Amino acid sequence: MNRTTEKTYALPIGPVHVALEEPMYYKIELDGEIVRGVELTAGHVHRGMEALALRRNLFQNIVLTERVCSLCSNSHPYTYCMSVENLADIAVPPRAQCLRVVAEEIKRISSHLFNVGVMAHVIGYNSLFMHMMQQREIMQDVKETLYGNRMNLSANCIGGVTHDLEAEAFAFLLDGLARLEPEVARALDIYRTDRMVVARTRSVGVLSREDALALAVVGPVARGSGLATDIRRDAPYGAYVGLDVDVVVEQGGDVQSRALVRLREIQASIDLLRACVRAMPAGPTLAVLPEIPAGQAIARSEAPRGELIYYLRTDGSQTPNRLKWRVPSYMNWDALGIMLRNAKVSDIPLIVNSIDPCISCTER
Amino acid sequence: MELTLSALLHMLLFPGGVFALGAGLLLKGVDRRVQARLQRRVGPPLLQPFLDLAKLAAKETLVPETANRTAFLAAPLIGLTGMAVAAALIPVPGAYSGMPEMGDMLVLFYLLPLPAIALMVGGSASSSPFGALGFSREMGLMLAYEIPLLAVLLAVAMKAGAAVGAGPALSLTVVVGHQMAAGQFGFSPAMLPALAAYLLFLPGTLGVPPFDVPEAESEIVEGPLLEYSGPALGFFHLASALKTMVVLGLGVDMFFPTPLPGGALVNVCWFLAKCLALMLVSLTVARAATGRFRPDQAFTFFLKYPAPLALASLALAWMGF
Amino acid sequence: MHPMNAFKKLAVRSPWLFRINAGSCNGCDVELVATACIPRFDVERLGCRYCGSPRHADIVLITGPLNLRIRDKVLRVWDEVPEPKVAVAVGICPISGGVFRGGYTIDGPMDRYLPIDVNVPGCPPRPQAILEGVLKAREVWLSRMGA
Amino acid sequence: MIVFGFLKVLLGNVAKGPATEPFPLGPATTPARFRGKVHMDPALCVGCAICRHVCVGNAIHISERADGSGYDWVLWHNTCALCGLCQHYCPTGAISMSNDWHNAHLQAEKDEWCESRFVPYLVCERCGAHIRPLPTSVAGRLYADNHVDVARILRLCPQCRQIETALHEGVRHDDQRVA
Amino acid sequence: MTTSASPDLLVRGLAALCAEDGHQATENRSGNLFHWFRLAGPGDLLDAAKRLAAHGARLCTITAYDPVREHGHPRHELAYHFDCQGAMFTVTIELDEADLRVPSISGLFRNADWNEREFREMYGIEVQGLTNSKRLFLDEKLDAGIMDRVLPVSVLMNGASSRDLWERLLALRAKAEEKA
Repeated sequence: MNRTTEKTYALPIGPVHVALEEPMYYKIELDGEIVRGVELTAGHVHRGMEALALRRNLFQNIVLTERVCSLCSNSHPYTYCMSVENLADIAVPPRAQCLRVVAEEIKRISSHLFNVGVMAHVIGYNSLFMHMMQQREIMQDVKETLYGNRMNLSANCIGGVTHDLEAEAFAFLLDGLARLEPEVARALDIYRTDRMVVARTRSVGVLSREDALALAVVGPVARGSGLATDIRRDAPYGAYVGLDVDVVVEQGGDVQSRALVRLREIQASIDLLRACVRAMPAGPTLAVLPEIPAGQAIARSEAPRGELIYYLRTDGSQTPNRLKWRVPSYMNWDALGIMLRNAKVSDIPLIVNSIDPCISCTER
Repeated sequence: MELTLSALLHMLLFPGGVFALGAGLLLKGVDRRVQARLQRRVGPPLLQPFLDLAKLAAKETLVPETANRTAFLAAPLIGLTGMAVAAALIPVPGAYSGMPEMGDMLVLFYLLPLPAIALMVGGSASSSPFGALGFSREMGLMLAYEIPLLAVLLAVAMKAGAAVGAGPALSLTVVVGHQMAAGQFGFSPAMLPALAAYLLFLPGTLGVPPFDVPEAESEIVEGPLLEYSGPALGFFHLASALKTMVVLGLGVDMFFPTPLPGGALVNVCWFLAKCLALMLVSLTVARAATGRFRPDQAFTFFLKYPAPLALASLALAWMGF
Repeated sequence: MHPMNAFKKLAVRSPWLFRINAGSCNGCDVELVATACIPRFDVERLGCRYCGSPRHADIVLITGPLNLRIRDKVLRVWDEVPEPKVAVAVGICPISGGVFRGGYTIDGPMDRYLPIDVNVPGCPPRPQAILEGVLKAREVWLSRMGA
Repeated sequence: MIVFGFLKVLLGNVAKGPATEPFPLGPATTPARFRGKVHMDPALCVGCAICRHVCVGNAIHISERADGSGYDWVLWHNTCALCGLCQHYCPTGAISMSNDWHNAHLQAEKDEWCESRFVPYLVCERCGAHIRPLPTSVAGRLYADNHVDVARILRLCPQCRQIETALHEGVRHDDQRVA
Repeated sequence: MTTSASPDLLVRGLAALCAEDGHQATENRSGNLFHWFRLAGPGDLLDAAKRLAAHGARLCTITAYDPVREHGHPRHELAYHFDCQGAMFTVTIELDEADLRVPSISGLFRNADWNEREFREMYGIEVQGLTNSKRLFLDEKLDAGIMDRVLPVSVLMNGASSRDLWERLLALRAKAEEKA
């Protein structure tokens, strides 16, 4: 015991570190270049949002939850609104349901592209990083043209959506998807076979199926370890009830598998978006709101990073009595301990990035 | 006395010092611009490296409280002076025949690691854990790429010497002269493995992807350079520009030295053009098309590919091919 | 023109950017990455470069409402940036606290602690707006050098 | 070990040329729907304050002038999350999101970075009371079935409006009776 | 997976642990099923958790709350949310106000650790059997149990700091107008 402590030394990473999109402090015990221990210090992005939510009325909380995190920023208000709708038994019109899925899948594509792009950046593959980010701009343009902002769509409101999309908007979306599709196929090929990517990502940061199950990880992290979980299929909500969601699974459990899951999910999302546009129902986009009664309700959705849960408790007033949400990353952090065990120091940022950690989501 | 004065001028003005600096920075500017084009970008102005230096000159140099001040500030100068001397040893065929009396390829071999050593000194003087990690990485990588370099130098010397009928000709002036008479090594089948090894050595010694492990920005925050700022950082940039020029020039002298008919000015340009070509192949394009190796991967890479290649050429030269 | 002023005008054509996240929801940070790293906006055209160390920075881009836990670290990093330096607040959070104002961990706005020079409100601002902010910061930098 | 598989993409990039947009050296494109700075049209505002109610950033402040001449509607861009809920819930369409994104400003301008509108109260033509303005479009909708002079109705306070309408209705009933 | 028994069995087992009328089942418009259980006492938590674990349920999250507005006095409750084959199982326990303690279920559900640490620091509820005593999110400058205190009934609408903000801004504007 003493011998190892003599040999090891501590390397602090963060909280302000260039490879970290967000502040998190890691104290890493190193033995040469091998990781022997990791200690996380969180809380740098803890904004006390659950307390803030109790001081905002139900409308303000739509936007507040959207600001939990900007990468999954559509999933939060979407799920929050669903929790209010579950509570008050509001029937969201079919067109609004479908428009919500459109917004959700657009965000999923952007989020996944960002993550696999950043992965290339972390392994120093800057041309590939720029290439992926440039492809992501197709989706950024779609968001900006359809919704008016590149990150926060403001698409959802209680009882429906804030916007309606007309034929030109759908045409713009389909055109973007047509341009993106071959690029995703090409990216999939690169991430699967490029020697540099393979050399850096295969068999790195492995999470076995058993560990994934024991830690109850969610989203692409679970699916990259061979667990076929997806709320869109397991407990379908909104328009997903009528959609055929392809649950993408890879068996490797390593950094590469998780990246491949995300890239293949982009392809699945493209199919979903096309299906939505094809089957877009006509009609209103907003339900008439009843009084919000006292009670409790839960809503779940599959955010880009996995299962997202909202628990809402009201007493019949304008402000919630308790609004609690559990984000997908919250479940995945613990898995890092297993993935980083005996990893090389140069793989730390890579492995951390592979769970697509959303710190602002986790800490609220 | 005359000798030292002219040697000094060679170190400060041409081909070392001012000339090599200007050329090196210009090459870096071209490198960045070509790199940008490969990535569908416009890229910075050609003279951006000069602008960066002007900016660094206008900033303050902060010394970390825990650092060894003298070592911290002296470190960048080690690399810079070492490279200025090295640059004076590189003949520019048709314009400058080198200074065989000052040193041969072995001297260059000892001078070339100086910027890396400067980085290590600076990194450890800064007392930052990232600097320390960068130190150990630079050290390991250096060991790995020095082996193929030595083999390449010896192969070239052997081949040039064999033709003269003596032992290995370590003088670059002789190497250049021999090739001008008997054909360039770059077109000799026996020396092609050595050329390949040298092309792989270049990104290693210059610390560019896929071998930028000591300065891996996203892993250890630029490693040894982390704590440097202002003019001190500028000196590292200058040393790096000089080194780029030295290693590219050395490559040209070893493999493609033949000058053009014409004056010194024509041949200076011709020399620079060849440096540029070498840079585009081994640095710019290769950098754009790869990521970064893990330190252990980089280490094994050098022992697995460039070292055997260079040794093959050495053996062939030994046997008289 | 005075040669010294000409030199300063050249110097500001190499603004190196450094990003500090002071507890943001990452929207602005993602947009900063998009601004700084992708061919579409190519800030290198303006001589900009993203740097990994505060010691190399000229223009510091700050996002987030200044979380209590990260405050001292942010201030320390700011002190590590060599003079002359310019601070740009990106997004409404560092400027006013934005939607997080009043939270029990929020210690902002940023200008209580840091001398902010340029504000780029938005939630998040689009990359073009951030670029505008960087250009404004360059002017501030130039005037700070006395040109 | 390294096979330049990605090289093909890179060479294609050279052939395609830079994808860099001209901005900031040239103009920038902005989508029509872009949610930029909030704009408020005081001619349409009825002072219902739903915008303030739904604003999570508390960016909107509405205050009555001491002299009773009207109210100030102020939105501070520096805490506006550009979510568009105020526009979505505004019953009269007074609030719109412009696509002006030129939002960068110097620190000295920070506090004045507002959309500031004064909405004057009207003085009732009959009794002289201060009244909240009713936009023409809204009034047109409200009084679509009544044969009243909408322009005149708009200049009356609610009480006098009732009297006026009642009078009119009375006249109409009289007309019908005569007919 | 250890999933074998049908959820019906689990529902009946959990309902047996509840007080009278302590079990409710609801369904939303998408057809998702929600079971709500209110246990007879906090002592039954481990028993319930064992049953859930035996049925292969997955712990989703734990919500702590203080429904002071519903009751007019402090009253801490914990809601444990599980997923079992697509249905949500919420198990609620009411804590003893004099002794805010609850047993840890991290032996049965490994991912309970963070959740338990979180409600401990946010609500000051002691978790028996929790080893890691380091704060998760809350800075040491702030007191534990902050969620209890930041929500006095009187401050339900926008925070006081926003009011300060507008007072300051309007004063500045008035000054500027005077000058003009």
